[in-house]
Amino acid sequence: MTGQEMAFLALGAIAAAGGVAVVTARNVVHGALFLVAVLAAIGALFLLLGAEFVGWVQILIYVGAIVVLLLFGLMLTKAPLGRGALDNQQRGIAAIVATGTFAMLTWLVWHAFGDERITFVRAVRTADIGNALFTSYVLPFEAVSVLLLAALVGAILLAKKD
Amino acid sequence: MVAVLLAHEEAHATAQAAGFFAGNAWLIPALPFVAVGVIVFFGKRFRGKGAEVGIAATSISWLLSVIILVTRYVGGGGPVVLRSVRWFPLGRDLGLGLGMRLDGLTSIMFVVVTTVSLLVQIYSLGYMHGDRRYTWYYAALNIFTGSMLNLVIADNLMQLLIGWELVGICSYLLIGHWWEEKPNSDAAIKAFITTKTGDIPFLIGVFVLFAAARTFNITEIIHQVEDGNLSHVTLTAAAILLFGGAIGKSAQFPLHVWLPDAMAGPTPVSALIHAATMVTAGVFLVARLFPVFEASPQALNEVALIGAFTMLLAALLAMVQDDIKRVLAYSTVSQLAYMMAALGVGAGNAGIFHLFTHAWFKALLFLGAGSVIHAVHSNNMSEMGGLRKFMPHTYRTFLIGSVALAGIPPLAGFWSKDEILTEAFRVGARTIPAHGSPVVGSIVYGVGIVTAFLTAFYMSRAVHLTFQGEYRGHGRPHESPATMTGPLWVLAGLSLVAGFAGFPGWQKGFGAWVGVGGETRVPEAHLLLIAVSVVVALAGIGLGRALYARVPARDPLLRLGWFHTLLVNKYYLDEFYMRGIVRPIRDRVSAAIGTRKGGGILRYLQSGDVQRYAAALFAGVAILAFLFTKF
Amino acid sequence: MPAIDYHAVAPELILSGALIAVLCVDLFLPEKRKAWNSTLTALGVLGALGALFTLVGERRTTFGGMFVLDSFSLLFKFLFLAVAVVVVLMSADYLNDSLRSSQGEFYFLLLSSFLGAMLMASARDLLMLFVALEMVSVPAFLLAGFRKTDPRSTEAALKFFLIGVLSSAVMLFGMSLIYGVAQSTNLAEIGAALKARGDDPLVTASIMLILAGFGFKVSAVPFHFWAPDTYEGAPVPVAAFLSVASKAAGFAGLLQVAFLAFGGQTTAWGPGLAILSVATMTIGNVVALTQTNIVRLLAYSSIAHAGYMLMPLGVVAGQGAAIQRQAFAASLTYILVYSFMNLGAFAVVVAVGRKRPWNLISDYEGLSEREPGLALAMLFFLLSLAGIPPLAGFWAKFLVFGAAIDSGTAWLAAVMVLNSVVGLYYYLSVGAKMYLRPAEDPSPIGVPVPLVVAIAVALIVVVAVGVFPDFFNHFAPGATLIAL
Amino acid sequence: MSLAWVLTLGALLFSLGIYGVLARRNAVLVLMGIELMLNAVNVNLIAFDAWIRQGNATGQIFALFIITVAAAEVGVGLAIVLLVFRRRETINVDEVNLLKW
Repeated sequence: MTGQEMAFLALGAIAAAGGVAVVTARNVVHGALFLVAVLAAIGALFLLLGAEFVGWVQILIYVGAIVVLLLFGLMLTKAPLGRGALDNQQRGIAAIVATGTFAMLTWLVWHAFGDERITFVRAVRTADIGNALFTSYVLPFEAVSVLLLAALVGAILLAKKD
Repeated sequence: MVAVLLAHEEAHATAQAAGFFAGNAWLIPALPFVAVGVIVFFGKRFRGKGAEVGIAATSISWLLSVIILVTRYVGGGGPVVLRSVRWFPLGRDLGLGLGMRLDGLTSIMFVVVTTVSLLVQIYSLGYMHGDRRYTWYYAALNIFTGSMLNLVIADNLMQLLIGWELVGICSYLLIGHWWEEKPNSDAAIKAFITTKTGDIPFLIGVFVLFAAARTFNITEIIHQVEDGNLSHVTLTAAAILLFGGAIGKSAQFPLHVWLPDAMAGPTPVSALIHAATMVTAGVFLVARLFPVFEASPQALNEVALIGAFTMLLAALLAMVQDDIKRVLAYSTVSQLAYMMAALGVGAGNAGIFHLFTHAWFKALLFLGAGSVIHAVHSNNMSEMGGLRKFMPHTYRTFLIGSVALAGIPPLAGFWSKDEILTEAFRVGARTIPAHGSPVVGSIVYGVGIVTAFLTAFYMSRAVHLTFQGEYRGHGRPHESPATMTGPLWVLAGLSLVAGFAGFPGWQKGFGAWVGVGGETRVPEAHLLLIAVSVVVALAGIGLGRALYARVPARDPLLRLGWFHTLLVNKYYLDEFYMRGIVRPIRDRVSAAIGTRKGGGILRYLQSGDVQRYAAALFAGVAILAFLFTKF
Repeated sequence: MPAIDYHAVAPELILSGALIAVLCVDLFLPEKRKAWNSTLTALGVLGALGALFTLVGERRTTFGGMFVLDSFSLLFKFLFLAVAVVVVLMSADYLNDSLRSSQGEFYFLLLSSFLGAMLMASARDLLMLFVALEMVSVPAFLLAGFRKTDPRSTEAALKFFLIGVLSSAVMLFGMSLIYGVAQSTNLAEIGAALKARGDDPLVTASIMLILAGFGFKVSAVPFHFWAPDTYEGAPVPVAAFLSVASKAAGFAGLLQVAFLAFGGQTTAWGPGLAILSVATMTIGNVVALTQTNIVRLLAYSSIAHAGYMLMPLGVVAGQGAAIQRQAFAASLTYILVYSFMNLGAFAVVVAVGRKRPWNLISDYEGLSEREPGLALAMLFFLLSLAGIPPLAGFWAKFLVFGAAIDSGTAWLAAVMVLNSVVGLYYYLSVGAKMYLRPAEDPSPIGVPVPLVVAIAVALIVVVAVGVFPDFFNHFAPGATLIAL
Repeated sequence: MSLAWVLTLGALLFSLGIYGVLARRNAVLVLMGIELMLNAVNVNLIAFDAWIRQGNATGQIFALFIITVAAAEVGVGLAIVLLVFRRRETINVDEVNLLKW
């Protein structure tokens, strides 16, 4: 087992355990904090897989912005505590669906990619990403900028009191 | 639009040879539609509020129809004129066209439709005078006329279907013309639902034929049937399914229940749509596709038996009605059943001949009834009586219509009814080869005779209750204006003479003009059968006179006891449909899918709970996965 | 670095310019002049339309194959811009009440969504498709909740948002797997890679996940549950937008993905889509029968119509090029025709809603007396939706029917015919209410000019296409993505 | 390193996200579930990208776009949730059901 594999296992374990904790936590704030752990582990995993820029963006945007937003949301809406208050009636169905999905997807990916290995991992330079983003991907980039603007304007409009 | 269509025309060779009028027969259905446009947009600016536009257009159509009939078909027929423009080509072999198929059947129907429509429009000048939706009424009448003519001229089933649906829509609109009163709009909705029930098998039948023949073109379908390209099973299925539509439109058992209620519409509308034209569309359909039916003895027998059953059933109901329009409505159901039965025993020409004569005297009777209703402001015969003195023109013409319907020679009804009975008898006696079964022929003859007796009886009853004795209503009735009595006399004249068109033994008579299914059988007289029919009809009239000459305080039919109750309640069919079919289905459907009141699947799924929607989404993905990977 | 073909994206550029302009100009408009926003928006859309006309007949590729302008995308772009004009006309009057002060934002969001739809028609790359899809959806989530004071509107937004985000997550998972299998996000390259790879359960599973995402967008059963709730709660012009432009955008994406990327896998998704389409049309029609709210009725009707549009895709499995092209054209035509008839019906709903904001079907009683023209227009739209000849809806159904017959799946054609009959009942029951029942309040409604124009545009298309169905033959088969 | 292991992690996170979306009644927790699902997609993309070793790093760029769009969605989602809270005093999604049938 290489060092890279060991690191992956550790990060994967954190992400998996954190994921389970997020969806079962009885306290919403704890849930959000577990989410931080998952997102950070995934960010680290990206770094491990050579996606440096994406890894840092993941940590910055998810941990730095999205989770904070979610926490604000929780605070503003006075979320109650306890399983009864946080879970609905179809927990059983949800568990079945989730388990089934996991089993099926796992079988599918092992069936298709069971023998494939990520042999050589070269880090993609941030400059390359930037280059690609502003040449071939400039159209979706601009489109996303409009999308962000729309989300911003709309969100403010809906959320503001009047 | 017409010009554009013509530019793309693929004219058949026959069109050139057909001469101007026959080649341009498409003008006949087109003109009323033009009139509709003018009436809708400019109608209210005319002095006659649009009525004159409709009348003018219909007059031209009528004139063309008569010219075509007289020049081409009276005296032995002419070639079939086919002409079509491609409207919408599609795919490999699908394609739609607007086309015309002008043959004897079409030209007879043209004359019937345009004549009755014209007379009804003239009559309505008086009858509908001052109506709040007068202009709209004329527009609707003209849409109806155009659509009916389009149905008749159609050379392909799609075009026929368009006309079929349009006449249906006009019918509902006109039944509900005075929709401010709820029973009227209920009647319109009932008519819609009932006839649509028949239209579902009809639609499927059209598609079965299409799927088998791979064309909508009627001429080509008939060719394929005659060449034996289509299997017997397909044709039987198609014929029986198509007949479903005919049952709905022509108000045959078990879908006859809408027609009596349709009398909620204005009386001229009843005369036009629910007596002379639209309701005959079912009969026309069977005649138009007669080779399809002929190829399947089972289907023919079904047509004959439904016809025989309906004629008796409806005639019995007509005996006990108090509403004069309902007497006529049930009578119409019964007479349409005669036509169906005739087609069912293979006597297509006789059936269409009866359609032709029936149109005149039944339209006459309806318009006469309308004239009476106009005078006494009631539909009920219990509030009439003695009108003979007040309304001499109406009385005389109504009497002529009644006698014609009862089947007394030499009036129109006698000839056509007798031809049907003679043909049925001969099929029963195996003296002519027939596609259906001889037993069925005998049944049709037997039931036909009984029905003829009943017909004479109820018409005699109606005439006595309405015109004889003392006036029992309110106010002082008066004769209707000339715009109303004029059409009555025209129709009375036609009722007197129309029967001679099919005079037995005349080689070039009606059967030769029309030739349903390409057959031109010359009607034969059978003196014994004629004697039986006449005696039966006279007996019916006599019984009516005996019972109702002096208006009895208590209807003598009450002596029939439970049977009378059964008839008054229309065999409880409406209740049966409501309680046995409509309500259980409606309740079960609404329970199953759930409504705002009940529970059910819908209530569970569309619960408003978004997470249940999400669960359904994943269920959908799972189902897709199952379908896709075919585990 | 590839040069950018600015001409090819000119309509989109004009539209983006317009949306920025609306946002900025709105800041300086006094309360009384807020209506200028709609004029500005309409001008922007018309400008884009003008730019689009200069591109007719062109075939251009730019941004490294990510953006393609061909007859397919042109057709959809014309549709979207035409729909945009009508929606703006519908909104102009609707926004004159409590929403008056936020008109600028409304049009801004509307234009953003339309911009997404425009991009969708040209997107030939999974990444671009995803971004375009989100661009259609995200502003739409916000628009659905635009009536902030109405709890039904906020609920509509919440449901729409949750289901929308969920299905895009599902779709993205499928896209990530496809990326892994095909090693590309370009649709044509994916198509080639998948053809070479052959049958693979992972590929079929990914296709299904992606189709689920589009199933949400076009509101196919069982991804449709959000639609009735959202349409009912959202402002009516937004519901019209969702049921027409958003659905058409979904179909634009679906057609591209299905035929370009998964064209070799028709036997995998064809039968599944056939069953989906049957379920969609049946459930939509049957449930519509029990509705009392006109918008909800139209919502279920639009679900049923999604079924008709999907049906041609269900018959292509294992068929030759000719049938595929025919099916493709049938689906495309149906979308075009449906857009106008449905838009027209919604425009009438907006008009009637001026007096009766609850949009009940019973509000239509006696409409023929109150507003004869409006009632007649509505009757035409309903009859067209029902597929009564000779209106446009009939030909659309006829084409779909023909595709089913020619591909030998007559049972689908039969199911469709039966469904059309069911549809007839509820469409005509509204018609019967308008013409056969007395009005509770006989006073006329008063239809403002923009709405009249909106209704007239839709009506002209519905009637003209009905009378001259040949119109389609000029471009529908030409707009074939599949170079067969 | 085996590709399938990373993909399995993706599948696991995706399934956990589904569970969260279906079983949690608090709207913000539902949003967290969706974030988990989107992250699962990113894990897949980055893993494939590393495995493919193509020059233009399509997978990474795709992941960047997803992160951006996810941020926009969370913003919009929270705005809607706040709006619902203001009208209803609750953000339990199973209690938001005025519209049904």
